[in-house]
Amino acid sequence: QAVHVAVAANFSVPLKEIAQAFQVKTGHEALVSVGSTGKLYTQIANGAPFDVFLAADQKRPRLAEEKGLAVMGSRFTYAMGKLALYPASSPDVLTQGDLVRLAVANPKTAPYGQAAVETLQSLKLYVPLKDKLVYGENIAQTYQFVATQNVDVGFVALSQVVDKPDKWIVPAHYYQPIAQDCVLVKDSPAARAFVDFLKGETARAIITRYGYGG
Amino acid sequence: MSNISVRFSGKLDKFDLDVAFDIPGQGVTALFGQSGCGKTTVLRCLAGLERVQNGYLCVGRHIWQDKHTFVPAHKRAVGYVFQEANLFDHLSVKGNLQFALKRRNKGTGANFDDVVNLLGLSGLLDRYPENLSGGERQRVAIARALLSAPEILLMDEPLSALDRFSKDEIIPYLERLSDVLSIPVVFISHDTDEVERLADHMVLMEQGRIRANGPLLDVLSDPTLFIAKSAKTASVLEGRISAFDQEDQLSTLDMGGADLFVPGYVGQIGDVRRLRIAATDVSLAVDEPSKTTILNVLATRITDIHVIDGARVNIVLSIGDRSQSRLIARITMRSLKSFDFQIGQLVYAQVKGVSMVERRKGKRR
Amino acid sequence: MSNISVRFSGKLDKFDLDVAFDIPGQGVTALFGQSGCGKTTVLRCLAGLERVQNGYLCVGRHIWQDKHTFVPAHKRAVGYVFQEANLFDHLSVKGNLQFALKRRNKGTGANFDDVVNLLGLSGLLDRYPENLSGGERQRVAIARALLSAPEILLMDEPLSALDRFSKDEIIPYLERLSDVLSIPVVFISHDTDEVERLADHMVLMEQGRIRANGPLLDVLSDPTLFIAKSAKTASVLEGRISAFDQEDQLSTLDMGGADLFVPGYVGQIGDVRRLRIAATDVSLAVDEPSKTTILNVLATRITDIHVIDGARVNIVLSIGDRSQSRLIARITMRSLKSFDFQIGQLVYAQVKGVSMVERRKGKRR
Amino acid sequence: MIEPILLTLKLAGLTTLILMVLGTPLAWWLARSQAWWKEAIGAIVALPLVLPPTVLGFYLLIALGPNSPLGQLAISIFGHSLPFSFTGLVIGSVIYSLPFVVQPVRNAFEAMGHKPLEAAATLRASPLDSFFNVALPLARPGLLTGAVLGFAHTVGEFGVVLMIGGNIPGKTKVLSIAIYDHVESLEWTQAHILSAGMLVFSFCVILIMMVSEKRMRKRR
Amino acid sequence: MIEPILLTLKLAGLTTLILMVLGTPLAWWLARSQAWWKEAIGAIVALPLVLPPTVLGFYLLIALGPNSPLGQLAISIFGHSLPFSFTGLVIGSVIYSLPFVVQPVRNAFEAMGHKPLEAAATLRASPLDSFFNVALPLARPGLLTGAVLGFAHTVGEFGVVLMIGGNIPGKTKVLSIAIYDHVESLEWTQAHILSAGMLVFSFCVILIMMVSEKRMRKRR
Ligand SMILES: Nc1ncnc2c1ncn2[C@@H]1O[C@H](COP(=O)(O)OP(=O)(O)OP(=O)(O)O)[C@@H](O)[C@H]1O
Ligand SMILES: Nc1ncnc2c1ncn2[C@@H]1O[C@H](COP(=O)(O)OP(=O)(O)OP(=O)(O)O)[C@@H](O)[C@H]1O
Ligand code: MOO
Ligand SMILES: [Mg+2]
Ligand SMILES: [Mg+2]
Repeated sequence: QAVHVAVAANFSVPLKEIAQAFQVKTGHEALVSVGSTGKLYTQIANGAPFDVFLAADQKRPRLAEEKGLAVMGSRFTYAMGKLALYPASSPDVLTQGDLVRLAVANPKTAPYGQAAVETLQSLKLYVPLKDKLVYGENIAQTYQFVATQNVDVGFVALSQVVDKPDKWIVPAHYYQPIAQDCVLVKDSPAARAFVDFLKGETARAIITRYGYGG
Repeated sequence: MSNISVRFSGKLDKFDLDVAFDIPGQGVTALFGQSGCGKTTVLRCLAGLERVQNGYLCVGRHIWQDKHTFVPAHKRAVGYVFQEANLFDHLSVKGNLQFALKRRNKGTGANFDDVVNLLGLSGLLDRYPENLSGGERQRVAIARALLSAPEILLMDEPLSALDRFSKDEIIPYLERLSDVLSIPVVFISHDTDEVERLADHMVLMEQGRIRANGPLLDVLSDPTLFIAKSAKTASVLEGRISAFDQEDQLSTLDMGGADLFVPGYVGQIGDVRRLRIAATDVSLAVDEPSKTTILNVLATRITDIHVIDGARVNIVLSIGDRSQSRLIARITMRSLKSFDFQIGQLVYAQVKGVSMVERRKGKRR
Repeated sequence: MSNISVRFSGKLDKFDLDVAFDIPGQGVTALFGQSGCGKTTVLRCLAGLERVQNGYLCVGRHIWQDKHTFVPAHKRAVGYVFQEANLFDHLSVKGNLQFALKRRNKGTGANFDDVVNLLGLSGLLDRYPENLSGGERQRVAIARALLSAPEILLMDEPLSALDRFSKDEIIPYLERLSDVLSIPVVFISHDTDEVERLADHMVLMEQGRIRANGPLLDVLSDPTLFIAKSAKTASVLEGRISAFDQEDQLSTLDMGGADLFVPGYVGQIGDVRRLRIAATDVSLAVDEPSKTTILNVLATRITDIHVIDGARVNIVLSIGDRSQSRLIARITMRSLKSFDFQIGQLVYAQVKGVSMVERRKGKRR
Repeated sequence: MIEPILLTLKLAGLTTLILMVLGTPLAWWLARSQAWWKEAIGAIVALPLVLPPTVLGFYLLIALGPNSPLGQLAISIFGHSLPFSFTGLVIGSVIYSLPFVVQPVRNAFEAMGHKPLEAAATLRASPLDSFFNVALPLARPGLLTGAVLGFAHTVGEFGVVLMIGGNIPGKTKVLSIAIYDHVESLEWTQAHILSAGMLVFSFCVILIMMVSEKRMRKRR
Repeated sequence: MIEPILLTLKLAGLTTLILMVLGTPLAWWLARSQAWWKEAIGAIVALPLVLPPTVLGFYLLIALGPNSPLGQLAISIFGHSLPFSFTGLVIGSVIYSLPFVVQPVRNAFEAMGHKPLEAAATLRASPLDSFFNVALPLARPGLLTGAVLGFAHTVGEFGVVLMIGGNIPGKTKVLSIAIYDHVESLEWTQAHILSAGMLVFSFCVILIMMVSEKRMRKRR
């Protein structure tokens, strides 16, 4: 039996690994649909055939529960997103005069963007740097801006640069925690099995390895 | 087929059309008139390509248009040759012809090979319209219309892009078509020669109106019309072949009492032929004229005298006992005065240059 | 302007063209030949619209094409009338004419109003090409070419869509143009009448080759060419007006010793006029013929006898002392035998039906 | 990797087919009709273009979702609602790419003029017969352009597909989304390979279409 | 709310203008040239279509980045690299919408045939003169279609813009992105308002263009 999992883009890589492990263990196939949180929520609201929804925030899963789109009480936080500044070894790059552009995710639609703005505010750099910001649609696009060297530096998800040395991991107190919630959309044994697997040791290890907090 | 009744009046854009005429349901009718007088428009109305507010059109037993009816073009069995060939660019010459063949009623219509040969298209069948010369395009258009097995053939200056040699081959074929299959043909032409050779009936237009309508000979020789004044006025007569001299290759035609000699073999004895005699080819003498190379001298009676202008006069003559065989002589005013011709007088008409209006078969009138 | 030298040979698609001819750098040249023989192709090569592998073209002092040169069409000062009018659909009639006006060299070329009036376009100036009749379109095309102030005028069947009345107005204008402005005109026509009236020089084509090339009268009366066999064979002669009879409206022309009478006022005394005499209009007599309505009886000498077929013969005559004034008589084989005409014999030629080839001005030959 | 490719070909092929079947008569009507409101229809056809594809997809999602009247209708016809099904993808793509087909085809019909149709009518071709045997062949360059633009656009179409398709492997995960997925998941090598393959393949398809059209024209 | 609208109009207007200026000669060349490789160019022009816009944007980002040769060139010309600037947006939109302009215009040029140009040449119009005074006016329906498709598509263009524009308010945050933002952040009411406004506005623009074209044709 197949479980259909909708996942926010930032978590797609770890999830694919988890899905494989899940299949090995339970024999259930996990079909993965990637999208932005907002889009996935809209799709669920309009009858998308997803069984499990892994969002990048807490708001959308909660809304889904409230609107009766998901199984009440099935919500839990599966990962804590961490923010990193890349490529940089310290926040000093932000104050250097030759900084031309700084990439963040769109704070309006992406939790990592919100976190990035909060970080800048904590550093009292938001106002001075406001005109240098460019916004990615989501955290993946933000990373692309950096990776293609079109911006000098950007706030990305730690999971994206976990194996890169030249990053500055933003201390957790600079921003509201990025709690990423999961919710069961359709109740089925396989879906429950997947949720249980996600909570289990194997999955936790993978999640941590990708730089998420537990 | 019985008559074709035509009544169209109304405005087409800014052009004001108001015509009403009846033409015979057989034979060839010429639509004649100056550039822009509305000939094409009338032909399009006949074909159902144009719809005029007040129209009535009855072809044979079918009403194609009246207050309540408008038979669409594709349900009228017309063959139409457009003024500018209007071939299908996406089809080869063969494809264009087959387009017509496929849609005609089974078992009717002209033979493909005949038409192709007649119009000299056999070498062109695989060519596409854009690679044809002007005359070639026009010939394909004629062939296409002929192959559609029409019950009435409408042709808009079909021969204007053709040289004389092509014309000489096509005209007799069209005549035969209208004779044998008794399909009425309506065609537009600017060329009086063409009209004289091909038409039985003539409709003369002027600025969207009908100026004259009647049998060809009547209209052509109507002295009140501008055509009669033209240098090309001619009589068209019919005669029966009565003899052929093998040695001199000279045919004799009986014009109803009087004989006319025509060079060459023109047909079997007993056949009826149409002859064209230009008014300027006829000279008159009071006494039997002396011997010249003019073979044809006819005893005639003057039935009418029309003065064209200060210099020229048309004398209308009747030949022998056939009062309907009208011969026109164009003479100078000086001759009229010096001979003092009178209506009723007997005169000798010397006829130089009789030309056969090439017809394979005699025609009913 | 000196001569126009034309040499084109090569394949255009599958059509094999190989022509070489010289034509005068003034006057009107007719390009004549059967449908599909390559007339349009030659004209297009002259205009630079088509480029043939081996070509040489020299117009006056300009080389327009040789091994190394190919002057593009827009740099050749040609006026071109296309076989199918080819107007600009996005411009009104006025716009089409102004397109030509704007691009011509300043201070040259015909007057706008003159041309518009001549071609009867004043009522059509605001119309668009798609709303014009076939003849109207053709007239606009002619006007457009005239207004472009060409140094050579190339016309592809310019008059085929026109009625006689329009032709009668346009032809003299074209003649005057070629006379007064001494612009050479090359035109294609299928119509021998048109050619006779308009052309001074004639190039006869057959299947992509030149069959004959020379002064009009020579080509037309060359008995070895098919034109001479046609029923329309005619002599074209020039004479000087010597008298005009007011009362009978009869003009007398001096043909170089012999007189010819022509009805109507044809011009001032002393002017030179061109006359067309159909071969079928000329009859012969050995003795002076008796009095008939035929006014014109000329003493002539037989210079040649051409048998056309078993029934018909062309007799070539010289009038008076002018050996270059060649008159052709078409008689029957029977007459030839019964009179036993011989070359060198003196005969009386009776000429019925002299028609003026309408020319406003005498022409140099 | 092969699954999205097949799915894409199936989607683009089917969409192009439907686009031609629907778009051509619509273009014909727009070219020929005398109705005063036809230009309004013409403008409406072009409208899907001005919405960002994801937004268009969003509205399609709402319009076709199980709670909408249309969605209810679809459920009674297809047994399931349209979004997140291949059928839904096809519908979305058709709506989004329609103007690319209608406009060029309409232009071709208009450029043709009345004359060939008049000739056909005098040869007794019914309007339908004329449409198929005269108008369509004469409009071939326009039809080809419509097909190329429609096909290419469907292959590259993404926003609408993502929104109403939901990126479901084997069902609605077409090549464009697969590439997008790879790009977003930092699997750039795969993205490069897929993109290059797609470009080469499309280049060949388009080139073959264009050259064969040219040859058909040359053959004359 | 007014800022993205103005920005969108500016972008779409400028892009359409550039598209016409670049696309028309290109279409002309494609229609007239005898070069055997021209169909390859024709196919290349159509290629941007088959890539999902975001992917195209991704590659543009690579191609125009400050370290690429093109990027270096741009820096020496414009003083800054192209991504995240309005200039970059325009360039991306032009590349993405080029086929919608080139194809219809090319068809119009081809449908016109040689004849009007030959007439123009015999009236001493130079090739350039013919192009402007004969070819362009005769190709008007094709030009209009190109302009409408190009304009509408740029207004709705989103993936490329998002990718190389960086969503900078007042600089690259165009209407399509603004609507998308609202949809993603569940601000559906604002999304509805903006979308409806955009549709109505575009409908009017397109309708006016089409009707005025029709009237110009009728006036004859
Ligand atoms: N584009 C072309 N491709 C191939 N053959 C052509 C092309 N145009 C003309 N031809 C052929 O070349 C020959 C000459 O054509 P052209 O148009 O010069 O004839 P024409 O003498 O003007 O005839 P017409 O009096 O019928 O107009 C014809 O046999 C014609 O079929
Ligand atoms: N579509 C149209 N819209 C408006 N007026 C037109 C249209 N077609 C023709 N006309 C006008 O109607 C009149 C008659 O045109 P028609 O084509 O019937 O003339 P025609 O007698 O065939 O002339 P031609 O011998 O020159 O072909 C002309 O004055 C012409 O300008
Ligand atoms: O992980 Mo997100 O919801 O694509 O920014
Ligand atoms: Mg007409
Ligand atoms: Mg020709």
